[in-house]
Amino acid sequence: MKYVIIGNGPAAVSCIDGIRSIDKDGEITVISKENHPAYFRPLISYYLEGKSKAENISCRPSDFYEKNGCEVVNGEVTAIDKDSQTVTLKSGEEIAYDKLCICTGSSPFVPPMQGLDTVDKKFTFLTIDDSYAIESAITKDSRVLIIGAGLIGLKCAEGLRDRVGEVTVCDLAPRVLSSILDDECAAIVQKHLENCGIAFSLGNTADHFDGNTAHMKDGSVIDFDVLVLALGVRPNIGFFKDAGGDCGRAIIVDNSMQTSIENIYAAGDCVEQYDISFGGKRIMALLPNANIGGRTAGVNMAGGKIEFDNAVPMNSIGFWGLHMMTAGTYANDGGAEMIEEKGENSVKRFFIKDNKLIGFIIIGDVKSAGIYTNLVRNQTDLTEFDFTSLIKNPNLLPFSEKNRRKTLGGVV
Amino acid sequence: MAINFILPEFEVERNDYRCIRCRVCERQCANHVHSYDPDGDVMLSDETKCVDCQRCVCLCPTHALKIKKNDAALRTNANWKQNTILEIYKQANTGGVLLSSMGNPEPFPVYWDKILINASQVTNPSIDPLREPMETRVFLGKKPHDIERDENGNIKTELPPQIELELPIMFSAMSYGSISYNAHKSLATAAEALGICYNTGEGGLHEDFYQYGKNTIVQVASGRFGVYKDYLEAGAAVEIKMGQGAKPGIGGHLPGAKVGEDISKTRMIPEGSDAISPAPHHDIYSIEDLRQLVFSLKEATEYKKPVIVKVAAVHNIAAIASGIARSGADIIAIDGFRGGTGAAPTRIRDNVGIPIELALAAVDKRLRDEGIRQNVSLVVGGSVRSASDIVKAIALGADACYIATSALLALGCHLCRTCQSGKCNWGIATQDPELVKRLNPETGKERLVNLLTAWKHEIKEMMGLMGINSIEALRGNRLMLRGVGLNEKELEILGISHAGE
Amino acid sequence: MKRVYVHEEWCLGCHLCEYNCAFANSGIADMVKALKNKKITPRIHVEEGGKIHYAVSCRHCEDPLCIKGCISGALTKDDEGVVTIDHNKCVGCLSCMLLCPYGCITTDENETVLKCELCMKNSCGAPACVQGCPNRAIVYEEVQE
Amino acid sequence: MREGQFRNPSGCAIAAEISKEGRRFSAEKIIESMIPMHDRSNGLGGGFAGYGIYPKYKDFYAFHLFFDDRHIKKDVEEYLKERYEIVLSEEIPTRKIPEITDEPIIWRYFLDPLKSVLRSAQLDEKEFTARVVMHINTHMKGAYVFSSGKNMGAFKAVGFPEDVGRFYMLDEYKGYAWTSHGRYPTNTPGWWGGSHPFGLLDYTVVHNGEISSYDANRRFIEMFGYKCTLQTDTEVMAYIADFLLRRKGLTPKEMAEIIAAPFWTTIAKKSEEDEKRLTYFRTIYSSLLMTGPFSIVVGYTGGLMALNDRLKLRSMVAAEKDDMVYIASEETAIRIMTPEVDRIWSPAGGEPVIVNVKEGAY
Repeated sequence: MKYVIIGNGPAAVSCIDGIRSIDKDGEITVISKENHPAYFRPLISYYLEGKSKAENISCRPSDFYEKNGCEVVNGEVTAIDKDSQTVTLKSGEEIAYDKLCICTGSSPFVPPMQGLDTVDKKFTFLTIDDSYAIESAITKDSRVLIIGAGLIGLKCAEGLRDRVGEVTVCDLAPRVLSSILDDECAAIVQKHLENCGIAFSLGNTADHFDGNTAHMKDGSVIDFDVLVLALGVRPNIGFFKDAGGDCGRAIIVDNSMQTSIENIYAAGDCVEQYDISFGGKRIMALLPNANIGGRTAGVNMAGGKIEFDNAVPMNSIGFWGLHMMTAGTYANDGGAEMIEEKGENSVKRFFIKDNKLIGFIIIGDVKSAGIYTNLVRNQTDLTEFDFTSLIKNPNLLPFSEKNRRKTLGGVV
Repeated sequence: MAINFILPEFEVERNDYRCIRCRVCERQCANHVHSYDPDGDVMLSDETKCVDCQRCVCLCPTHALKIKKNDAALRTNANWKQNTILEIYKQANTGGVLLSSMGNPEPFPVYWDKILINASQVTNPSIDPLREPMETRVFLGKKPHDIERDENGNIKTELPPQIELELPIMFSAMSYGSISYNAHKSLATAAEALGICYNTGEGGLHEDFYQYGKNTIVQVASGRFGVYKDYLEAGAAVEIKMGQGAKPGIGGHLPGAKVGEDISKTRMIPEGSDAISPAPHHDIYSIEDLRQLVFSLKEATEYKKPVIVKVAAVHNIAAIASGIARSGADIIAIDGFRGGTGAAPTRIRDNVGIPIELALAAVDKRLRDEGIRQNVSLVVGGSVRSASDIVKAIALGADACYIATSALLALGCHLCRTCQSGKCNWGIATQDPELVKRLNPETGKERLVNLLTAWKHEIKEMMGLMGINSIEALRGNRLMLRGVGLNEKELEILGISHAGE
Repeated sequence: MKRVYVHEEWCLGCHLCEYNCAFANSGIADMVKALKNKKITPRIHVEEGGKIHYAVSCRHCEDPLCIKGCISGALTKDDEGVVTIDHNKCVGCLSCMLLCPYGCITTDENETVLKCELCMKNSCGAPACVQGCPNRAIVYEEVQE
Repeated sequence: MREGQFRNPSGCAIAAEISKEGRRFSAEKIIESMIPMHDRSNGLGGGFAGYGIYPKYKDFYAFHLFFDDRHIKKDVEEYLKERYEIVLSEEIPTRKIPEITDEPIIWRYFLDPLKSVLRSAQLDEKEFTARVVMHINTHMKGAYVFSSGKNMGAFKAVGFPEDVGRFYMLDEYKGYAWTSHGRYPTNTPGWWGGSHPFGLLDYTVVHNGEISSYDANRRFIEMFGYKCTLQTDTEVMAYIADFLLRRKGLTPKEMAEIIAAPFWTTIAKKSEEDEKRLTYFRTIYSSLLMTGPFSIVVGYTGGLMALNDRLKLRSMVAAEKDDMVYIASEETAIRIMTPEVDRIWSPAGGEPVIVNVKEGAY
């Protein structure tokens, strides 16, 4: 059996784990665009911040590929021939597969912006190489302008704050983390970040650039030394689409991580998969899902039969001590009821639909939030216990003694 | 509230440096002695409630606690001792009979401690129990007098019913009610593991414990609680309780508050009703009535179970025992005046009955003099505290010993002697579910098994040093004993010589 | 593998496990010195309500979600099956806390992520909560799945 | 002090010889056999029992008595006369030798119980005679019956056994079985009555050892009318032999199963029938189990049984040569009695060696 994995991130290495849990001998080829062993992408901001060391960011020990008998080929796939079951690299090399897994992740999205070419030090922020590049561009007095107040932009801001003179974040949206938070929650986060020394220019973005000056939509001007473009990402799915594979905004997979093309699987940030909290397919570009999805794909490729049938989006981020966690579907629409619990600098919002917790946002008091996540993932029937008693203080009390006997007194 | 005159008996000494405010003491004290004051970040103590059960002391992780006898003292008076005065205050406060529990704590002589054991030297080798077999198995029950042979000349081997014990120790009667479910379970499972018996007391047998039947002695007492056919048939033997060492001549009383659902079912009385055991059995007013009950029980159990008659050691115990030995009973259990109880009037506990050592010696001698020692086995209890007490009891003539206080101590009892309050912090003498759970029967069983395993080792060591390798060769072997500091009369009653003789 | 199991039936709610845990992981030889006047952040905690008490600590799951969600590779399962945390790698994102279905992961006052590692990394050698439990409500043993 | 006033444990030498054919032979060899075991005794007691030695008077109880003085002798004779026809009354012949001194009055009587007395006592003659012996030994100070069976006799004295044998001129008696004993009491007084063999009726015991179960055994056996006046192990063993063999009708093998009962672990491995019997014995006669070291020879009319304690804490050797069986504490003693043997072995602890004379030959 010849396995080919395109991409070399967490989904890819989990896929290798999955294959090897069943097939110890099959040939595995990993085609990697980046010239690094798989690393934890979210650590790139912590690298800047100094919390993570370059040698500590790998997903697996250095002998992982060798031990698992994987050949790593550096290159970029440009095409798949589903009939001959080969992939073609940019170099022209062709690699045949019996089973293929696409773990190509995503790439930064940079819209056309006037004068961007006049900016000397401009970076995207998605790879460790981006971090290295930014690191070599900054000084302790640099003024950094980050365009995009989403997750990537803000983590970049956190990573850079203590290494540069000033950090300003702008976004067209009127609030930070607009895709995750509503106004109220965003305000809490924004206030905290401002207290921590980040400047914001929201509802506003660069209209055009002139060297190291950004001319903003509202007419104001921001001078900077380093520009970081954190406007979002797009999944790397072109070659798959070209081969005729089913895609929405990303590669569509079923619960076994199988794509619409036979013998082709996909996992990680480049897939769209069924979100049980939402009740539809969507991109859930999150590490746990990449790990579980990659492994699921690997096992199934090697002839096993498992499903990843409880995917939900979830996120835990923190900025200088303020943590926020989200899981499931938490837009207050689609008929979900919201229960809110507010404390000093903390908000908890729970979204309940059909007697199920479909999602939550917590800012501040994130202790034991996994208990909520579990309810979302398991679609637990809330009529079976007293959910309200969990709102302030998540614990296992409202569950039956029998249940606890199983979880605390047995192997789980 | 009027002044009650009562000095707190104990003092909580808290080493404030060591105290880390973990509040374990507070959580573990059912008497609410300890509390935490968040304002001052201090632990407080209300010593008037302290019974010196030592629970807090044992659980304090930094050993910050000591419970001491309160040294606040009334003026010394050899006649009017402080306790005597305090008891008067208590009675003046309440108008009630003073209640207490566990055994007689007064300084009467403990004969066990005045008896010493012999050892082999030169003329007779001692036996090393680690190298040689050392047998502790005993059979309790009537032993036939005559050998009979069948037509082929083979010995007929049918025996009257016997209790077979792997060591000559049984857990004596403690009812479910006076002690907790978990304490009972600990005793039952330990008895099973040890190959001995425990005793239901007069509280009936909880349905969960029928499975330990072959290690259970079921008691029939004056209240007849929980007695019915299945109960009688469940046990290895049936015990008629005529009396109890801690309170000879009086009955028992389990307050309705302790009669919860389970106890009500087990005792077969309505929930919440007081369980009152009358002072006498109302169908036994003489020895011939006892004989009737013995045979009623034998009839009910088809002569398959030995019947034990348990009596308190009282002044004419030898004559009483002789009567019982002729009543059809298979085993006589004698309970000495130091025997424990879950609740007894203090005056009775402390002033009625006689020491078990003397009672045993007198009974064994009397039954031998009358040639009826084989009619019955003798089991003695009432403060048998150690392996050496057991060895001495066997050598004086007992077939086996009943232990209860020692067993409770193994379970965690600290002899605070306030069982009657029902707030046993060790989960033993209580029915409060929150307190009951403090005794994990797994631990309880293990500790009991450990205790008796240790005693078994010690008994074997002592047997070995006497050159005896089977416990029956020790029974009644009074030559192995010598008295120290005993007068002629005491030696005569004990049937032993003085040390040096 | 041997794990810590909790038997609610026998938990007295005394909280000694929490103190023993905090002490065991303090690196200080004397309990008083280690815990006096400190807010403890034990890796095991007692949950209680009314007459129910039980302790909760890392289950060392067969297939631990916390490890799947760990963005830094700090959480791993060792050869014995113990889920351990490498503080050199942990960046404090708390994804593990978001994922742990039992609420077993906590942080100390410095936001260091703490979890039960069965006292394998401290001087106890065997779980201190188990050793100190007065009623065998917490046991350390091998249970067949 | 005398035996009976204190507990008297002792070590010793024993020997026995028996002809399975019932041939009668003199005590010469057995007397000699005690010489190499001299150091097992200390001169404080020795004795012999011979079976088949009074063929002429074999239907009468042969009472051997020690008397301290003439007065008590008279009293005892009065007492006996009321209960028996005294067929013969004579001094037991002795040799004067320097090794044996301070002898009491040593007398023997051949007795036939008076039928009228037996009838009114409602006892068989053996039980009646046992009670008479018990009465004299318990209540008649200064008199001591040391042999009371038919066609057998015990002979004992203070001294080394080889000297005792010569003293009683046993080389001139002939019996089909002999047992002998040399005594090493660890308490000093030597009283003639305290020497071995010890017997009641025709049961005699010679014993080497010290039983740790003594008081348990004594207090049990005393429930049945025996009085252990001497406080020696041998006395209690003799009474137990009488109790089990005569009164309970057990066989010597069954007696061994009681006094040297197998361990429970051994019993558990036996056949069901044996297990039941052994369990039964250990249950009802648990107080007759003897612990502590012993090797004994129990003599009785028509046979003997040698037995070690169940741990075999004392030496004992057995041998066969033609129709003869020999028992002794040491092989050297056997080699004196018979230099050649067909078979010689060391019986295991608790395993009795039972030798019965051919039926009709005694």
